[in-house]
Amino acid sequence: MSLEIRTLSEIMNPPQTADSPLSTQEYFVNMGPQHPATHGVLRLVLKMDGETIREVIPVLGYIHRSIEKMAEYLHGRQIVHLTDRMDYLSALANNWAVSRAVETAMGVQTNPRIETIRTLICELQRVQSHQLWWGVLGLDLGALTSFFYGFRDREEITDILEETTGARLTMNYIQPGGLMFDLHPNFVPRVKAFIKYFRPKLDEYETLLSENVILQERLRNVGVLSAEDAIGYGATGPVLRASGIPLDLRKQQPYGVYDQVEFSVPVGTVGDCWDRYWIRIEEMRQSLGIIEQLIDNIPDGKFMEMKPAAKLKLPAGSFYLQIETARGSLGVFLQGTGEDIPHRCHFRSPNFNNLWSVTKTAVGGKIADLVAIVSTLDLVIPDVDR
Amino acid sequence: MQIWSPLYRPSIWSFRTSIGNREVGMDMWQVTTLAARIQESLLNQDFVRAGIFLGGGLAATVAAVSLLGLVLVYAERKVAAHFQCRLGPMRVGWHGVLQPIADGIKLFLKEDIIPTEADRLLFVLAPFFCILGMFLAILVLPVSPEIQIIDLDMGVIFLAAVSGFGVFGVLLGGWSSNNKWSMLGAMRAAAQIVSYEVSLTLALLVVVMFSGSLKMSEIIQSQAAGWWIWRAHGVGLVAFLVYVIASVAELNRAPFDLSEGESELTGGFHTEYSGLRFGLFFLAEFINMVLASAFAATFFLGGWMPFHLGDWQAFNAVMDRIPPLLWFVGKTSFMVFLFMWFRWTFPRLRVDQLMALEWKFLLPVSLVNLLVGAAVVLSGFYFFS
Amino acid sequence: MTGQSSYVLTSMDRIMNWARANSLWPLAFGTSCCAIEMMMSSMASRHDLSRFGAEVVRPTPRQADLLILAGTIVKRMAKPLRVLYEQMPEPRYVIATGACTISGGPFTYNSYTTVRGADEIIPVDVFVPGCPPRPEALIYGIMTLQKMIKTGEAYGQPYQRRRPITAALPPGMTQAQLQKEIAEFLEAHATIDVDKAAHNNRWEKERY
Amino acid sequence: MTDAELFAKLQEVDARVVQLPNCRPLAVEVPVGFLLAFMGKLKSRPDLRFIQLLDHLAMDWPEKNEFELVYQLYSIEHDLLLAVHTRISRESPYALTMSRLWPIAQYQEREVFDLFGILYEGHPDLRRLFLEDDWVGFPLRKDYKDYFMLEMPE
Amino acid sequence: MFNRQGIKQQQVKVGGKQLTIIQAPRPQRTSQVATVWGALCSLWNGMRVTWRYFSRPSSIVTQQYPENREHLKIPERFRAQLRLKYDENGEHNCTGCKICDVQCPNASIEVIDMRGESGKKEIDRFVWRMDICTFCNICVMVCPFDALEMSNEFESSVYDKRLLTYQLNRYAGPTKKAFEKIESSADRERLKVGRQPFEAPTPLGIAAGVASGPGVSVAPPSTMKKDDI
Repeated sequence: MSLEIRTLSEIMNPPQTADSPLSTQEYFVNMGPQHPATHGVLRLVLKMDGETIREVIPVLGYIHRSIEKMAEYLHGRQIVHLTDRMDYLSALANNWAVSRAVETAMGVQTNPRIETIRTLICELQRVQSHQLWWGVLGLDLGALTSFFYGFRDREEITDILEETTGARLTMNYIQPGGLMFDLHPNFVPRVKAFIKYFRPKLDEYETLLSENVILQERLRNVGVLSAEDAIGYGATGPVLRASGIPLDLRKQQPYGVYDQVEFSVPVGTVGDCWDRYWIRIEEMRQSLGIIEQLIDNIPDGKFMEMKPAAKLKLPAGSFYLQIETARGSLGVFLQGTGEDIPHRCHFRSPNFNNLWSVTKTAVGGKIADLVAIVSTLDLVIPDVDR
Repeated sequence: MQIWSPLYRPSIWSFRTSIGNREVGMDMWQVTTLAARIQESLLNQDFVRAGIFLGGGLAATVAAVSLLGLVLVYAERKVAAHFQCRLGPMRVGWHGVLQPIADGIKLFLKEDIIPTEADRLLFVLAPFFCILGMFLAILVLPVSPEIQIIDLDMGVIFLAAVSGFGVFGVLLGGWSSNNKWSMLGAMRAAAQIVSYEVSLTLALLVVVMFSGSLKMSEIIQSQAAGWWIWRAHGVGLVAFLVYVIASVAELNRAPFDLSEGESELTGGFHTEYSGLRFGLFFLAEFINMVLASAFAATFFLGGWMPFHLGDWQAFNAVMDRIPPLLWFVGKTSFMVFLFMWFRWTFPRLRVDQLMALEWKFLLPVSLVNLLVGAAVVLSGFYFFS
Repeated sequence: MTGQSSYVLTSMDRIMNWARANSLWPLAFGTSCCAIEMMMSSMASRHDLSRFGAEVVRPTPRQADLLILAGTIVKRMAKPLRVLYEQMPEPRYVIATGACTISGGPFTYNSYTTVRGADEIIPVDVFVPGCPPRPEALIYGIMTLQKMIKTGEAYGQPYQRRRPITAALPPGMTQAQLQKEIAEFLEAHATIDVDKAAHNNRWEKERY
Repeated sequence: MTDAELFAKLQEVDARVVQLPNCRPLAVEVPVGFLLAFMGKLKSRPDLRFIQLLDHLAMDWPEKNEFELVYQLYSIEHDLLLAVHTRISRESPYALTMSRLWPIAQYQEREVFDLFGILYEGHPDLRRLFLEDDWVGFPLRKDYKDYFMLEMPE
Repeated sequence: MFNRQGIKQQQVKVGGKQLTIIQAPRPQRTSQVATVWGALCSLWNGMRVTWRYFSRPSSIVTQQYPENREHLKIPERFRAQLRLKYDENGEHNCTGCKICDVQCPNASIEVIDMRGESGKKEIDRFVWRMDICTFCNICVMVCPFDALEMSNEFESSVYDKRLLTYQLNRYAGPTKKAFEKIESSADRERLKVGRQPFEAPTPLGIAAGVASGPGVSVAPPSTMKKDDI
């Protein structure tokens, strides 16, 4: 029994066949690893016919940092700080996922204050992440100014989060058993001020881009991903919801205090780039609504349930817990053996699973369509590669 | 005696507008061109004077182009910054006014890379083609009654012929770089410019019909009673819009910057260019923007002609107080600002949408507009006809 | 490079260095988290790097002067990064931001792919610590680089740059003391010979 | 549906499943020979409908001399989570591909092949995913040795 | 604002859970003329948004960093440098217990202890490698003696990465509590053995390939001269 294992260079240099001299020749183009539209170091090998894409081969590994191997040498609290660097735009949600897995494995209960703050701060970061996505979408589609508006408003949330968590991007704030710090006294008034500030700005976003006929034409009926394909390709989060499946872990398997708040799930009808675009815009509004409901109702209590230097012993058994980040469901798999370091730690990253639908949706389109598709998938490449 | 006969027509200065009985042409708008001055000197056997005019004109053009490039780079960065709630260059000189000079020196001193696999000759030539097309178009640009290099009888045709010249540079640059992204960019640019040339010229034809002349000075003087953009019951406005859209496309600026497409093609045709050669592309792009704005002003906004309202003597007299050069600069700056405004607001089109916009929308519209314009001209049914 | 002669900058050098220091066009290059903070500082409105004339982010290395290494460099990225660096025309400057590009950062130990420091692949001029450094820190790093360009580059030696160690004196120490103390060190290490450093790729040597 | 009810249903599907202790969510172990048929039934049975493969991963147990493969399944209709474990020998790490049932399995299996060297029969495009094609060894195996890796100093 | 009127909320049941969904609206195109007019209007609306910012310089949000250094406010929790807390006598709390060393996820802290005069464990060198530190705050969190803190001085760019290895303790010797029992200040000073910030054993790790030079140091970041900016 033997398997033939090909290499990328064999695919890119196929054996020459005796084509007729008049036939058009397909050629390969490397998009990436350093390309402005691939959001980092994703490499897409494109088989092109003129400007039309015939095949997309994603090549990963340009930022594969072996986080899973490293996690086999670290204990729970240390793994949390690594997850900041995976999906750095949802760093808090990543922290929460690992913390939740460790807490579930150890059977630690957290008090309502911790859960409320976690929910609140993750929703803030969801808004922040979508703001960045909106800006970068504009950049990818050539509307540079939207990029600056998105980042300008993102800075407001960054300021709020920085004041509480002590860092701007890689926060390491949600810890197994609680939080790193208590809320900053300025947090509540500043969040309220932000919501007041941001709602009109969101309308302005829609005037600037959503209404724009060029953007609509660039996104409408581009990269259509059917519901069946979306499920088959393991898509989650906004990408899955855009295909018409109202699946949101915050509703399906409520964690934190999501079962106590009311919000709607935006769902697409066609599954094209436009649906993915609109869903993220609407999610920002829904997240603002969640924050508004929670901001006045933060219960009192401790912010840490464990001793800070307590040993995090994982019992023997496997634990898989999911969290809805801004990009989909992040799953954390921990295999404990009774030690404090896990035998195996695996992350089901939403971006890794969302990425692969591009091999289907981009075929037959133009390069510009591919840019729009990659942009609306909202990929964070370090999370794909881990 | 008559050495350059097509250029020499001493009687053209006696142009007289047909509006009322007012004389506007002869005493106020005496048009003089550099070519005419040189010719006059030559006729008077005054070769020193001719040489001074020739050398001075050349030097002034080059200096003006360089200065304009610097000013525009600074203006673009500042305008972009203020659209985006930021400040732009601040730290070199007062509010960063020396920024383009620093950029220029740096680009000049940068290592010049020619890729090994590139076609050396064409790679070196390509930026100069862009610059050449730009300078050729400057030849017929009427800046003010006194400042114009040459006032060709077939100025519009010359302009239409020359405005496609820059694409040679783009095409050669993209092809000779031996880079797939450059190639894609060059192909896009070629397709785009060839297509949009059609509706650009059709839009100009409307104005040519109204003014009855192909000559720049006469087109401007025909707007002494009012600019063509509003005098022709919407025909001029539609032609203006078509011209603006087509010239943005000709300029390769957003939302039609497909040939550069930074997020798609990593720079497009100038991906492989560095240092001074890239600077030349950069300069040509900015100067072309000014030229497109200047010609838009010339054809639709009256060029250096002040804002006149038919035969309202008092109003027109007030307007005439403002020198023509200022009018021209004002109109051109407005158009340049409009182009910048477009660039910093709109997303980019896709390549097939770009073609569809031209062939399925702009071309029919400009053809119909041309027909309507012909009817308007024949019936004399426009303001102050 | 001997003695004091190279320390004397001509006025030509001064103009050249002024232009180069104030027109640092960065390459659009970012691999991970630091790239977001780099975008926050280099492009976004709040910290606006355009004040330094450095907002013209070039997507192609041919037109860039400054390579801001933002994010972890792994073995597989090492070769493309080297190619990118070699495609940039001289003078080219490199800023390593964040722990990952300085020394591997959180991925230094037990990682089978992460390169421990981008200076194993390409010569780095300025190191900006932080994980990621906040935008002001990156701006400070760029000012540090500007200081280096303004003091340390001479027209006569286009591929050699001096690191102005004397430009930043520790408190309570005179220049004479420091010069005496680090004279040998300066001789040996204070200049980056870009050509030499670029070919001095320790990591690749180790592998093959 | 509680874990016990779900397990009862799974036993209806195939009597050979074994429940693993102390796992969240419910984890069952199936012998590798019956895995593909079992998974097919899980996906198609109307009262289960595990139509989404969330995750696929492997674990290395050098002392038991075997690899453990884990499939995380999710049923959207019934909101059920299930982990299916199976064990294969470390000497001949062959398993059947699931890419016919779930297209995403193709890529998740490529990842597992890349990091553990598990060979999937019937896989359409079995290549390295994260590492270069000429990489030697499979880094997430416990006995992986690399001159490049640094151990944490004490 | 895009088409907010036509949006309908629906109740659906998925996986046994009741939830409200909002269906994404589609951009509508009715007639040719309306399309052209709508397109022009949408472009004009977009231009109005950008014009609003262009025409109002008060909307500029840029903070001019090096110029505003004097009154720059960094949140007090921001983590940019690790420090030992010193009281007014210049004494710290660190006992050299190595908890931070053990808990540090990437070994950026190296605590070297020694036997003090009293026979107790005392801190000898507290070496902190800023070049690999991720500022995760775990060391501060786990410290049982509250000896560490994160300061927000972020200006630490250097030309040589070996200079990012700091030695945090200014002296080697007993803790603040031990000093409280000692009466005479002469005794106190005798127990303190001076340490410099940069005299740590460099180079650390394999990355610093060149041999270590004499104690080359740069100024601490906060001493940037006024005329530099």
